[in-house]
Amino acid sequence: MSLLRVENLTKEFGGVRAVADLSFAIDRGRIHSIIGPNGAGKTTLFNLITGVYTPTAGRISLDGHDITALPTAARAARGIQRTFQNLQIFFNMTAIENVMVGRHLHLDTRFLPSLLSLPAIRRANRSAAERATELMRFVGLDSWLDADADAMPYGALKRLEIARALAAEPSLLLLDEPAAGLNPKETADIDALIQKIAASGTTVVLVEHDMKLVMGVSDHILVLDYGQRLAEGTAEEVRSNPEVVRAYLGQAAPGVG
Amino acid sequence: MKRLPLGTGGLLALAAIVVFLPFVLPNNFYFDVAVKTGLNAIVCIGLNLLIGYAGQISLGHAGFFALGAYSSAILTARYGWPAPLAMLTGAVGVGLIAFVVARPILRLKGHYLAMATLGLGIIVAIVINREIALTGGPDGMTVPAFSIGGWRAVGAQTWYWIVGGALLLAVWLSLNLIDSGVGRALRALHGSEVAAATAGVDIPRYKTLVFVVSAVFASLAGSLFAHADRFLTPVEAGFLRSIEFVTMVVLGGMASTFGGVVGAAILTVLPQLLAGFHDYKHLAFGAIMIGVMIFMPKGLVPSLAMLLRRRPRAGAGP
Amino acid sequence: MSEFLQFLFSGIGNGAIYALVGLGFAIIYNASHVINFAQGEFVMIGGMATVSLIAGGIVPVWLAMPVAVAVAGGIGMALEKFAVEPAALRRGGGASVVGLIIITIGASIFIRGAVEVWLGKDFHRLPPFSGSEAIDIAGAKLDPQILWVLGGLAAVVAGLKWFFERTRFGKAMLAASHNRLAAQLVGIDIRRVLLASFGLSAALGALAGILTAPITLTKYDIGIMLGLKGFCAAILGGLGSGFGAVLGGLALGLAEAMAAGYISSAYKDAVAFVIIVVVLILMPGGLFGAKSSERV
Amino acid sequence: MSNRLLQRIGATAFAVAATLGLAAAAEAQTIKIGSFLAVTGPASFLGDPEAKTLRLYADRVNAAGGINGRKIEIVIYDSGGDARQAVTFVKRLIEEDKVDLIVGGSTTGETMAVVPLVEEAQIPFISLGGASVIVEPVKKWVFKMPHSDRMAVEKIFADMNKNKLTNVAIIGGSGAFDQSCRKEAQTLSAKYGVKVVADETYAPTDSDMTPQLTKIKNAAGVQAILGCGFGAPTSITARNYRQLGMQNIAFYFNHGVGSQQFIDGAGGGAEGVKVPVAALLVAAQLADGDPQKKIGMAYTEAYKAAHNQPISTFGGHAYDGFFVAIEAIKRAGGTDKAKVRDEIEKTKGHVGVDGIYNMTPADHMGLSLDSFKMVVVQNNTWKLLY
Repeated sequence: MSLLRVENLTKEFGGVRAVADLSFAIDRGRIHSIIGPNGAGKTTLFNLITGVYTPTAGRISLDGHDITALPTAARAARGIQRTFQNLQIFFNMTAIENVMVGRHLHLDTRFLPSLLSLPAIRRANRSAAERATELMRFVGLDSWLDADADAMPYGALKRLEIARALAAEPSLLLLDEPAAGLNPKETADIDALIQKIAASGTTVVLVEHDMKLVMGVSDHILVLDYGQRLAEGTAEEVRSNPEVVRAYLGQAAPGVG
Repeated sequence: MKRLPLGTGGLLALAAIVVFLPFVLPNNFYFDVAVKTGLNAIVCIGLNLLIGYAGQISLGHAGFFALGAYSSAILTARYGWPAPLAMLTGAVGVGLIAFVVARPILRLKGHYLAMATLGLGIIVAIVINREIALTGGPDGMTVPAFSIGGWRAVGAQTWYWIVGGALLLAVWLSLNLIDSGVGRALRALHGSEVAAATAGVDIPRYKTLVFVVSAVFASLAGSLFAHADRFLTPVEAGFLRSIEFVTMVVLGGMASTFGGVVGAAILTVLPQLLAGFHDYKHLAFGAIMIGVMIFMPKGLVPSLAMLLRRRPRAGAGP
Repeated sequence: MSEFLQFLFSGIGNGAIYALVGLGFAIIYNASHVINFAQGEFVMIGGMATVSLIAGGIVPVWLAMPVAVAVAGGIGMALEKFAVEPAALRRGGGASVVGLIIITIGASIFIRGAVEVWLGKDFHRLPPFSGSEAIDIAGAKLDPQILWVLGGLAAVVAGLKWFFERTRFGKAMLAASHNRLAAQLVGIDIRRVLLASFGLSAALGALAGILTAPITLTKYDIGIMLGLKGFCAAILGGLGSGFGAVLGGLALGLAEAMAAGYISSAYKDAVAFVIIVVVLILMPGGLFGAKSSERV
Repeated sequence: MSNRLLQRIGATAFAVAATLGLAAAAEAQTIKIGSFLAVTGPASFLGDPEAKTLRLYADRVNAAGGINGRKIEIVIYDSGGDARQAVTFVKRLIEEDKVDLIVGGSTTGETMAVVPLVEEAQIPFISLGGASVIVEPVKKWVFKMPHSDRMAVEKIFADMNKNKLTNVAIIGGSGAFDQSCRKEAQTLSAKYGVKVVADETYAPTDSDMTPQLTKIKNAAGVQAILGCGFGAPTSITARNYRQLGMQNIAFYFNHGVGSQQFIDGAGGGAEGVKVPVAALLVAAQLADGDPQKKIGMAYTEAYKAAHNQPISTFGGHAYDGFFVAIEAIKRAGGTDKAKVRDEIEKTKGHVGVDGIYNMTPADHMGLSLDSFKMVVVQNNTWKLLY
C-alpha cells in the first residue's frame, strides 16, 4: 500500500486552478521528487498535503486513512513533516530550542505538571534537549548548538529546519527546495544528508529546482505543469519524456535552479 | 539548558529584594506602593506570556483584572461569601469567559486582534460603570477585608508579605511554564504559526490556553487588589488601564518574565514621582512612553541583559 | 415617523464625525500600516486651536479655521517625524504592532497633556456657521450645522478621490500602500509618503473638529472616545478602505442613535464596541475588507 | 537576566525611596493642609478652581504673616476624579506628608472612598463633595462644605410645586454626580407630590442628546425636565432642547451647571433654564445688607485678578473649606487634631460664600435650604429670582 495517496486534488485561488484534478501515490521508503516550472503548483501541493490550505476538491490519504479534513497539527501527529521554501524559523528562540519544538509531539505537554515543573516534565525536557543535540549533529550543525536562531547564516537555517522536522520522527518528510540559495559545496552536503535520512527509513519527498540534485537522489519523479501531472517515473524516464522537455523549453533548461 | 539557572538566579534575587525591601521603606505609604507594584507585576507576568512569548495582543486585560476584582468585591460585600471562595470563583469565571471568547478572537491578527480585545475591555468597563446596584457605578464600592477563619488581612505591611509571596509564586510558575514543552510551543507559534502547526502544535488550543492563563493571572491579581485597597472603581477596567499593563510589559521587556516585573515597578512608582508636577504629569507620561519605545524598543531588561551578555547577534530576522 | 427621522438625523450627524475620524485612520494605515491612536486628538486640536485663535485675537476669524487645520497638520507631521518614523522605519518592515500602538497612545496622552496645560480644561463652543435655528423636516428638527458636517464629509471624500486618482503624489501614496518595496524601487520616497499621510489625516481630523465644534462643543479630552469610535469605524469598514471607513462611521452613528432611541440610552456607548466585536468574530476582515490569505 | 541587573534595580529602588523620603522631611513649623482634588479628568471643572482657590488664599494668608506666626503649606494631589487614586493620595497625605488636616475631595465618590482612612487616622477632613451621604450619618472626623444635592433637588421640586408642575422627566449623565441627583429626585418625588414620568441617560462623552430629548418630548404629559449633570453635556442638552422646540416644557438643572461656561456653551439654548445655586454666583445681585454679598464679591474679584477667569461656585467650596479650617485652627490655638476637629464642629455663624455655616455635633455641614438661591438664565447671564 502507498504511504501517501492523492486523488483528484484541486485547489482554486479566486478562479485560478493552482492544482487541477491531480492524482498520484507516494510509496514508502524512497526518495521522491516533484519538479515542474515555476507556478506549476508544487508548493501549493505541499501546503495541501500538510493542511495549510484546504483543497477545493479531492482527497488525501496517509497510510490508507483519509486526512483531507485534518488540521496541520493532526497531520503532523500522523507523521507528516516538512520544511519551507521561505524559511519558517522561530527567530525568537535559540537553535536548539527550534529543534526541541520539533519534539513537541513526543513530549509531556500537560498544562499543570508543566506549570509546576514536576520531575516528569524536567526529565522530558532533558531528553528532548539530548535528542535535539543529536539531531543537530546529524544535520551538521555541531558548531551552532548554543546559537540564537537569528544569528545563524542562511545555509545553517536550512539544516536547522530539517533537524526540527526530523525531531518529530516523521514517516513522511516533505522538503521544499532544500538546496535553493546554497552554493555547490552546501548543495552536495544536503544531497548526502537527504540520502542519509532516506537510508534511516523516512520517506522523503523533494520539491527542487536543482536538476542535478534531483536526478541524482530521486528514486521516483513526478513532473507537474499548471497543477496537473505531466509525467511520472524514474529519472531516466522523465528526462527522456518529450512533454517534459517541451514544458521546460518554455523557460530555462532543466538543471538551472 | 542555560535558561533554567539564570531564571532561578533571578528568582532568588527577586526573593532577596522582597525580603530586604521592608528595611528601607520609611512608612506605610511606601508599602502601599510596593503592594501595587507587586499586583501590577503579577498581571504583567501573565500578560507577558500572551504578548511577549506567544506574540498575541490584548488591549483589554484591565477588563479581566476588574472582573476578578469586582467578583471578589461583590461576592464578599453583597453576598457575604468567604473571601478565598469569592476569589476562586472570580478566577474560574474569568477563565471561563476567556476560554469562550479566545477561539473566535484569537483567529484575528494584529490590529484586528487589538480592536477586538480593546472592545471587550471597554464593554466590561461600561457594564461596571452602569450596573450601579451591583458595582456602585463610577463612585466605586468598598470591599470587605480579606479574611480566612478569624484572621483578617489588613494593613499595608501584611499585604506586602501576601503580595510578595504571590509575586514570587507567579514568577516561579511563569519560569516553569516557559521552560517546558508548553512554553516552547507558545514561543513557537509567535515565531511562525505555520511551522509550529507543522511541528504538531495545536495552535487554537495553545492560543486559548495562554489567553486563559493570562486572564486568570489578571483576575487573581485583581481580587487581591480589591481586598488590599478595600476600594474599587471602574477606572480599573478602563481602556487606559489596559494600555498601562501593556506598556509595563513592553517597557520592562517582551518575552522576559522579570521584564514584566521591572516594567510594573517603574510605571507604578512613576505616577507617584510625577504627582508633584500636577498639570505637567500627563505631558511627561506621554513623552516617557514615546521615548522608551523609540530608544529601547526591546524593553529595559532584554536591552540591559544584552549589554551584559555581549553575545554577538546578527540583524533581527531575514 | 418624526421620532424615527429625529434619530436618523442624530445618527447621521454623529456618524459623519466618526466617518471623518475613521477616514484619517484609513489614510495613515494605508500609507504606513500604523494605527494612529492619536487620531482623535487632531479632532480636538482643530476645535481647541480655532477657539483659542479667535479668543486670543491672534488671527482674524475667517483665517482661524485654516490656520487651525494647518497647525494640526503640522503636529501630525511632527508626530510622524519624531515619534513614529524613528520606530517604524528602523527595523524595516518588522516594527512591532504593540510598540507602535504604545507610541501613538503615548502621543495622544502627550498632546492631551499639552493642550490641558496651555489651553486649559474648560469646554468651548464655536458659533454655528449658519445659525442654530433648527430646520423642520416632517416634524423632526435638523441642526443646520449637520448639513455643514455632511457637506464637509462629501467634499473631503471627493477631494481625496481626486487626490489619490489624479495627482502624481496621490498616486505615489496609493502605490506605496499597495506595495512599499515596489514603490521604493520606482523611486517613491517612503518617508515623504508617511509624512504626508500623517499631515493629511491630522488636517482632516482638525477639519472634522472645527465642523462639529458648534454641535458637540470641544474640550481637551474629547479625543479619546472619538479616536476609539473612529478606529471602530475604520475596522468595521475593513482597515485601509477609505470608502469602508465612511460607511462604517455612518453605520456606527446610526446604530448608536437607534439604540439610544429605541433600546437604552444608558448603554449607547457600548453599542459601537459590541458591534465591532461581533463583526470581527463573524467577519474577521471587517464589513468591506478584502480577505487576505497567508502566503507560506 | 542576571543577578547584577537585579541588584541595580534594587539600588534604583533604594534611590527612589530615599529621594521621596527627603521630600517628606519638611519643616515641622508650618501648618500643613493636605488636599486631593479632581484637577484633571471629567470632574476637573470642580477640582481645577478648587485647587486654584486653595493656593490663592494660602498665599494671601502667608503674605499677611500666616496663622499665629506659622506659615501655611498646601499639599495638593490630583486624583483625576478617581476615587481609588484618592485613596492612594490620602494615604500619602497621612503617612508621608503628615498633614495636619485635609480639605479636599472634589466629588462624593472620592470623599466616601477615603472616609474609612480618615476616621482610622483620626485627622480632620473637610470634604468639598456634594452628596448628603457624606455627613449622614455623622462621622466624627468628616465635615462638608457645599450644599447637598438633596437640597438642590428639594429647591427645584419646591419651585415646581409653586408653578404647579407635577410630571417631570429626568435627563442626566451616567456619572456619579448625575446618578446621585437622579436618586435624590426619585426618593423626594413622593414628598413633593411630583411624578417622574421619564428618565433618560447619556454618556459623559456624548455630543448629541436629541434621541433622549425626543423620547422625553414624545412621552405623555411631561411638564418639566430636571437635568442632572455638569460640563459640556449639559450645554449640549440645553441647546438640543431649544432646537427641538421644547420651550413649552420648563427646564431645571441641578447645581452642577453653576458657571458662565454652561450658558456660553449652550449658544442661547439656556435661556429660561432655572438652577438653584450658591449665592456666590449672583453676589452682585444680592441685597446690599446681605452678609454674603461683600465676601462673595471680594472672592470673585480676587479670583478673576489671579487667574483671569470667571468664578464658578465650585471654587467657592474650597474657599469656605479653607477658612472654616483656618478659623478652627486659630480657635484651637494650634494644630492638635482632636482640638481642631472639636473647633470645626463648633463653627457658628461663619459667613462663607456658600452660605452661613452653623455646625453642630449632629450637623457636619451647617447650611440651610435658604442659602441656595434660585436663578434663571436671562440674556445670557444669571438672574437672581429668590
